[in-house]
Amino acid sequence: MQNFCRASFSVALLGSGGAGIVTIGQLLLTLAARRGLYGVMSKSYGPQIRGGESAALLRLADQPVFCAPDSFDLVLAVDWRNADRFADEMPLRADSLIVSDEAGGDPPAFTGVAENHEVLPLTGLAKTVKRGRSNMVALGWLARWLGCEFGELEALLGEHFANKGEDVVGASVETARVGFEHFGDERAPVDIPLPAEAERWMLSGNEAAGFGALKGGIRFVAAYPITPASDLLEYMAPRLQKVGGALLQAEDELASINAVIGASWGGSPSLTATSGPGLALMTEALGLAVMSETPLVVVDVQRGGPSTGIPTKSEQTDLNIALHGLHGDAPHLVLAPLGIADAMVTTQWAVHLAETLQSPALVLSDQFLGQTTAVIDRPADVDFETKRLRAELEPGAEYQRYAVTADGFSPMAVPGDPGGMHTADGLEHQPSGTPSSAAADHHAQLDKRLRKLEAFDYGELACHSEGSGVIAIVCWGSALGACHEARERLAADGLDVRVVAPRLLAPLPVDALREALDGADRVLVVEQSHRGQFLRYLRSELNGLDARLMARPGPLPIRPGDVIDQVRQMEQTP
Amino acid sequence: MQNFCRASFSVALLGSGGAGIVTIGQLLLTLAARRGLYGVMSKSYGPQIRGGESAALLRLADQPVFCAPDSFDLVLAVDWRNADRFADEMPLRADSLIVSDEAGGDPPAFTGVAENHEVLPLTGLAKTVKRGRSNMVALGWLARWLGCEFGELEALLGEHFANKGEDVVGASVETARVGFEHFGDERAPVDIPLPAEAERWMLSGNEAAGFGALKGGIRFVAAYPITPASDLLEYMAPRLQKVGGALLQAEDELASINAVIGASWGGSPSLTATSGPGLALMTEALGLAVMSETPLVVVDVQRGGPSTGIPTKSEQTDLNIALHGLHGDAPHLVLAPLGIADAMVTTQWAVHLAETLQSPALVLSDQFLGQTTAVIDRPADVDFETKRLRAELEPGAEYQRYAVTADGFSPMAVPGDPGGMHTADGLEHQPSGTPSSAAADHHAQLDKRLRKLEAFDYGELACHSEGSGVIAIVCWGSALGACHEARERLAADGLDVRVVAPRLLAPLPVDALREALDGADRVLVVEQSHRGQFLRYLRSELNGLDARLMARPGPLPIRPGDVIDQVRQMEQTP
Amino acid sequence: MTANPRAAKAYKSSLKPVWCPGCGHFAVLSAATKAFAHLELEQKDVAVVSGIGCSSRVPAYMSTYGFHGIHGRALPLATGLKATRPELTVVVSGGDGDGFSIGGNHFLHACRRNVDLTYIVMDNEVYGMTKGQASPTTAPDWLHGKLTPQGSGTRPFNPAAIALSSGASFVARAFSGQPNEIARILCEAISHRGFSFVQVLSPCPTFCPEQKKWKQVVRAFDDGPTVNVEEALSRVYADDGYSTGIIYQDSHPVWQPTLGEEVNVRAFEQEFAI
Amino acid sequence: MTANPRAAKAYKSSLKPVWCPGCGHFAVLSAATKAFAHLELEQKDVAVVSGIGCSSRVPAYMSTYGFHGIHGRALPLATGLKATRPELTVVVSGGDGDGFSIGGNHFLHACRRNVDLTYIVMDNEVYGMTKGQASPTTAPDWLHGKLTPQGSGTRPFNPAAIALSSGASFVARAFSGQPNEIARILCEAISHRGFSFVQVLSPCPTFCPEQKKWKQVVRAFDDGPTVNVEEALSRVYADDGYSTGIIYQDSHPVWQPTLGEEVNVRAFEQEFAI
Ligand SMILES: Cc1ncc(C[n+]2csc(CCOP(=O)(O)OP(=O)(O)O)c2C)c(N)n1
Ligand SMILES: Cc1ncc(C[n+]2csc(CCOP(=O)(O)OP(=O)(O)O)c2C)c(N)n1
Ligand code: SF4
Ligand code: SF4
Ligand SMILES: [Mg+2]
Ligand SMILES: [Mg+2]
Repeated sequence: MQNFCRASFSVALLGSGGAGIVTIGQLLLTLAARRGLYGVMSKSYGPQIRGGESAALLRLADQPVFCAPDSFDLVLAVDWRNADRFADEMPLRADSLIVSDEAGGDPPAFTGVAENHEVLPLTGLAKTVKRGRSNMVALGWLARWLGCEFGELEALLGEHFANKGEDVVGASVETARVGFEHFGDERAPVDIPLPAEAERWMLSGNEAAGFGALKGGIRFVAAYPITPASDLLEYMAPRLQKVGGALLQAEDELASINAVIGASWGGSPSLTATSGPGLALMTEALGLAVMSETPLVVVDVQRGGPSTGIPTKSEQTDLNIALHGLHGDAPHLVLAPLGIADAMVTTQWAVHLAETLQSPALVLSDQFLGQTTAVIDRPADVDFETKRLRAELEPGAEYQRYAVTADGFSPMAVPGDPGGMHTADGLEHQPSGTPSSAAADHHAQLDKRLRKLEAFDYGELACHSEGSGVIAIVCWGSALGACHEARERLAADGLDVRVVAPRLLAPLPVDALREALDGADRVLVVEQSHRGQFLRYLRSELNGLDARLMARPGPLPIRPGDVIDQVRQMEQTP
Repeated sequence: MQNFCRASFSVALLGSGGAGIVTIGQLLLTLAARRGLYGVMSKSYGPQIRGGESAALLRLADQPVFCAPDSFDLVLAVDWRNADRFADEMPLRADSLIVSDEAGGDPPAFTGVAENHEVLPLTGLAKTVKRGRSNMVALGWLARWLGCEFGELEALLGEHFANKGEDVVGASVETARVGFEHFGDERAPVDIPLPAEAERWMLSGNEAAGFGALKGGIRFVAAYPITPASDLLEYMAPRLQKVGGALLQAEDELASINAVIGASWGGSPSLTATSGPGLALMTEALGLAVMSETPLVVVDVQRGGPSTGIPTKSEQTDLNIALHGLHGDAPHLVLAPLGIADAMVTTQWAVHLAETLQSPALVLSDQFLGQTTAVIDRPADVDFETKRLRAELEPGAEYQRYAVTADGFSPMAVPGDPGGMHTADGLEHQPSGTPSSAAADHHAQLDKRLRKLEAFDYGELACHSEGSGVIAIVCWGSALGACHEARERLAADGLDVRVVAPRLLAPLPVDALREALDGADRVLVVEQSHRGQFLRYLRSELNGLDARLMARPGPLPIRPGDVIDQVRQMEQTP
Repeated sequence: MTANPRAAKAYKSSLKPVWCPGCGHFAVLSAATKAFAHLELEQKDVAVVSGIGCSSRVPAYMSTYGFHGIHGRALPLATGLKATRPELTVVVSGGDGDGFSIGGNHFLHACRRNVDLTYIVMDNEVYGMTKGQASPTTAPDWLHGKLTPQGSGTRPFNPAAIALSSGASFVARAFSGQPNEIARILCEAISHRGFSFVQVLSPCPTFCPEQKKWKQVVRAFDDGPTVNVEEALSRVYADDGYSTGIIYQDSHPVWQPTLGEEVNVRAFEQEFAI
Repeated sequence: MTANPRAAKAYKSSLKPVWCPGCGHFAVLSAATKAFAHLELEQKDVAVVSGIGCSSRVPAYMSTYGFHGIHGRALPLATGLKATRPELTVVVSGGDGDGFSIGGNHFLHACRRNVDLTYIVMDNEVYGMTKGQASPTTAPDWLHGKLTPQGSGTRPFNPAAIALSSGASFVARAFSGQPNEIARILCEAISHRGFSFVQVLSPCPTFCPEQKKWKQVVRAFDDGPTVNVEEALSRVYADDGYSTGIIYQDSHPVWQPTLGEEVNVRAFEQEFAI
């Protein structure tokens, strides 16, 4: 993970139904990326299915950024209708700049904190162009603010609207030009140092996970749509087809997970993606995968819970069900990507581990990771050389699907293999697969299923750790974004702390964690939950862990400033 | 819980398909109970659906007993076919007595430990009576061994076979008499002191739970059959009808749990019963019950896991899923009966808590508790005065289903109540029930849902504790049977230990536990699992708990002698 | 069908629907309120139960009791409610995804069980809420399904045929472009003793703009309800799915437990005596 | 149907079934092995997939590949397998509880999707494995159901009618008292391209001793398979449920993804370039 930028600018764009806010947010991010900047953009919507108010929340920086900012530098509203619902999502400072359209109504109370208000004639200027729209005026203005040449914007608009025809391109370019020029020459553009040129990618965590899955070798997906996992599936559907795989839209999650088991047993690395409610429906079959030792990957893009909860917002509260949601003693793999880019390698690794360990692997992403778009450095190309341990079948020899071995791995035969015939079973069984209720068989198989997971060497990826110092922050998944940034900023202010985040949550890399925490005398656990699911899990595996808990349930993101505040308080009370 | 008996006798009866082993086990237990003895009987079967080998495992005592014995005093086989499969279930001593039928084949190797073997002409004697069966010969012999008068047995047979007609009664009585007389006068009957007379009941844990549920006020059950919960449902089905309730056999567990939510929301205390695989299918809807604050009870009669596992055997491994199997932050109630008789009061209490706290309550029974028949003292009559907090609706006032209150309880209106109209919702909501994704609403409701459970005073029942001393045994559910007996036996040998077992598992009565453990310097956690689900849970809530783990997965029961061994080892290593 | 519009309005809550402009579900909501008004039901005695989906948002838009449950499970929830509170009017609302995809099993068994519920499925042949995937009623060659870029390739689910073959006692189809007809059918459905299934063709202009054409193709069935299942199935098979009206109605035994208390719970104690 | 008995036996494993003496499932197992032998399938190329129930124990009694999954989910498991391994012969075996109660939704959607599977349901109108509760096909007035002491009061599920109305492309019924006929039908079913559904009346003497009478009432349908759904439904409705034979067979589009690799995964990297 790279160093934290010192220069970041955060922009919130607002508008109601059909104002095209997300479009200009996306274009602005691309423009910034083409200038060489890094950035993230997340979206927020009102409750309307379509046509309600929306917000694009951008953060641009000279170094990679992975979390929401402490506050926004600029809020620009094409109109302010229902904008107060976004108040919590865009904290402001006295020196934040609020930009309104003269025809867009009055800014809501929450913008009162900011002292700089400016009114632009967005609608008026848009009317000067045929088919002109005020969002394009705003985009032009923002492009200039960003320090762009108009040609950069023109080229981008040309590409973006290419399939809508020349007229649309023309109107967009002209309207943007009006906005660009309105910015004027007196005012200086924002000052972000441009980083060195390097290959950049722009993608969401859902795309990163989808691509990582394909790279890992996933060739079959069965799934049922659910927010916020659907776009991961939508990314995969056409692409799977192109690489010789297939996606089955199943009738429900019970069907998807069982279809995945069937396909995997047939030899194809297989995956499903879902969110909390869907995961809840899958736990019975996950137990079957544990018992039958069938590899598979489930990406759970977490959202606000419990129950239907808050489907469009992020939370880290499926940790409990992912770790413990199976009945019986059912050890399995749980992983969590540590950021948007990291979703790629973590998902790819999950496929590798699932296939190698003949185990279901759950990948805990979340709505923030999944649906935020980030500009990142082109990631290194990783190849785990994933290969399932297939049985070497000798003619005449009796094949034992669940042979009890020293490392716990039983070579797997798949249908079609001569001499590998067996019945995979969810009943407890003898090594041959024959059902058994004998204590000796149950114990031998329980031991073996646990051993293969616990004795395996997971290597470096299992636990991320950065920094040094006597204060340690322990977190997981998307919370690393804010913790990483907090560490960078604290270090810049002269306080060194460490940040530790296991990428592998089960089996928990206890030794790596202890090592990473060795010498730390104060520990802060940071997680986006209500009562501290992660802290409790850490305690259960690292008994006696003495830690302070910063648990914030969703829907608001954890901001680096909050983490810094906690650390500063800990500094006071040794 | 009463003192442990010093005199107990354990008898295993064996026979293959149609030998009527369970029948004579049941009759022998009844006979013993009528003599004033206490006892338990569990059954064990081979894999055949019907007609395979079976065993009846009885333990008779002068004081209440709640667990399997360390070893058996007498094994009587009507025939030995496939009897070796029961070897693990009937540990023997050198002085155990093995009784075979002269026509029943040779005793299997595992009986070799015992030095006393006796062969009876069971089949031969049976043939002397028309329609005589060898199991009845054995029963007669056993009745005399127990010290009964023949009249007692004759009366019992008359009652038991009454509906099969006089011929059957006559044949049974005559065959039993032949066995009774064959016992002879030289040999002395077994010597168990007869306890004082008192009203006794005989029932299984499933019956006890079913009756407790009815007493608690359950009037609607929706369920899907599953071993070993079906007999709880079968107990309730006809009886619900008689008390003005109903049982719906649903198409699956998804339907049963949702039907229960609907009925409860309509005002009827409602329940379902299932086992691991079914519970896994219910977790999504349990989250709905948490979010919509709908009371309900789920009795999970645990069996061997994971997956289909070992359906007919006991294990305590659904603790994880019961505590943590819901997605999101979803606090709810989890209880566990501490014995067969206790299943009655615990289930009744669960209904009370669910109704009072507007929460789902999971009751973790298990196959041993559920399907073992026990002779107990007639339990005290408990009445919790269960009453849901119903809204007092004032005309004109706006009703808020999820009003945020100091104690977390929001008075509940049910359909039909004038002025109480609202929409119960699985989406996060405002106090009115209107869906909301605002942080303030989410936090207020999360706090409230947690507060109502955590601030409630659960009283004495929450945590059972007995004994004193510096060594403490902590256990839960059916494991208490063996731990209690271990404590009694250790005390008799001069070593005082304490036994602590929370009846309420979530929210865990942390204060009561700490108090119960105060002054204990060594702790042994005993549970029927593979890796220590309970220990890990204790650590997560009682951080720093320093305990030794005795985790034994099913299918074999935890025996008091094993617990004693562990304690003795701890005694050596302070 | 007469219903005082003011009376109908009283069944609406003050909440603004989240639906897109032009969504067919608006008309279904209004029609339901009209039916309630026509039948003069008391708000307090009506419960509207739903799952998840745009169409499942109906309960909160009503001033009756409501339960917005989880995806696909509205029917069993309503079954538990009605079984224990037979005096209530229980209406279930949902979509084609909720009812025929994830909820398909409950649909089958609700038809068989014939509990006295009214089930309105707003069928737009798409998952609206999750932004446009194919549903069981989607045409196999619809290329806009986000998870089925080449079409689902799967025969559409025929709701009326499946209801009939599962033993439903009341099967009807309506169109959201004809709210009065929906209201009329709903009055019949609610008055019917047993499980009444009303499929309402309810366009999703956002994800299926082509459904705007429905108003040109929808027409009434030639004949009124039949009591003959085979006859009803013939009509359904002869039809292209766009004819409306009550297709089948007959009286089947209703699953409704009698809830009278015969004995006190204590009576069971004696069973445990030895 | 010709099948060398020795050849058929080779498809049996050495495991002794847990079934009760007289259970109908024995004959179904034997018939399936005969069909495999007749079709000269290689053991290694056959996978038998099941859920949970007495009838779902079949896979382990075969010398082919097998997957004994969880209750009600055999069809989706088999669907995933066949979708990715189209060259295998995939047979699904289960019971009326497994397939029509908990698994009802998958049954509906498997019929629609028409994946090339053969689904054998051993229908004994009871949950045998859990010791005698009513199943969806149980008569409403059967008083021996352990959870329905007064009868289920619910219309029986009509498997053939539901398969037909869900769009199944092959629907047949057989009787375990006529193993050769089962084997013949299974040969047709396995050879049929698409989803073939074979309901086998398979008595449970333990919990439904009255089913011993089935052998007196079972007879063949008068006519052979039709390609007309309405016609097939008429036959099913005219029947008492005890006629056997292939009721319907037609060719419907099969859901089977083409699994050819067009591009390397790396090709997608460029999409992320800015
Ligand atoms: C268990 C579960 N799986 C998936 C979802 C996501 N989901 C919400 S609504 C919906 C489909 C809605 O379609 P439909 O019922 O047709 O209603 P419409 O929005 O079209 O009116 C889905 C798949 C969910 N909420 N829960
Ligand atoms: C999720 C789940 N619920 C319930 C069960 C219990 N169960 C096992 S088999 C069975 C019914 C079997 O009936 P059927 O499919 O008709 O097969 P049969 O035994 O009659 O051949 C049930 C309910 C289970 N194993 N899993
Ligand atoms: S997405 Fe479709 S179904 Fe949903 S509200 Fe919009 S138009 Fe209606
Ligand atoms: S219980 Fe019935 S179905 Fe099961 S094996 Fe016995 S006879 Fe067959
Ligand atoms: Mg829809
Ligand atoms: Mg059956």
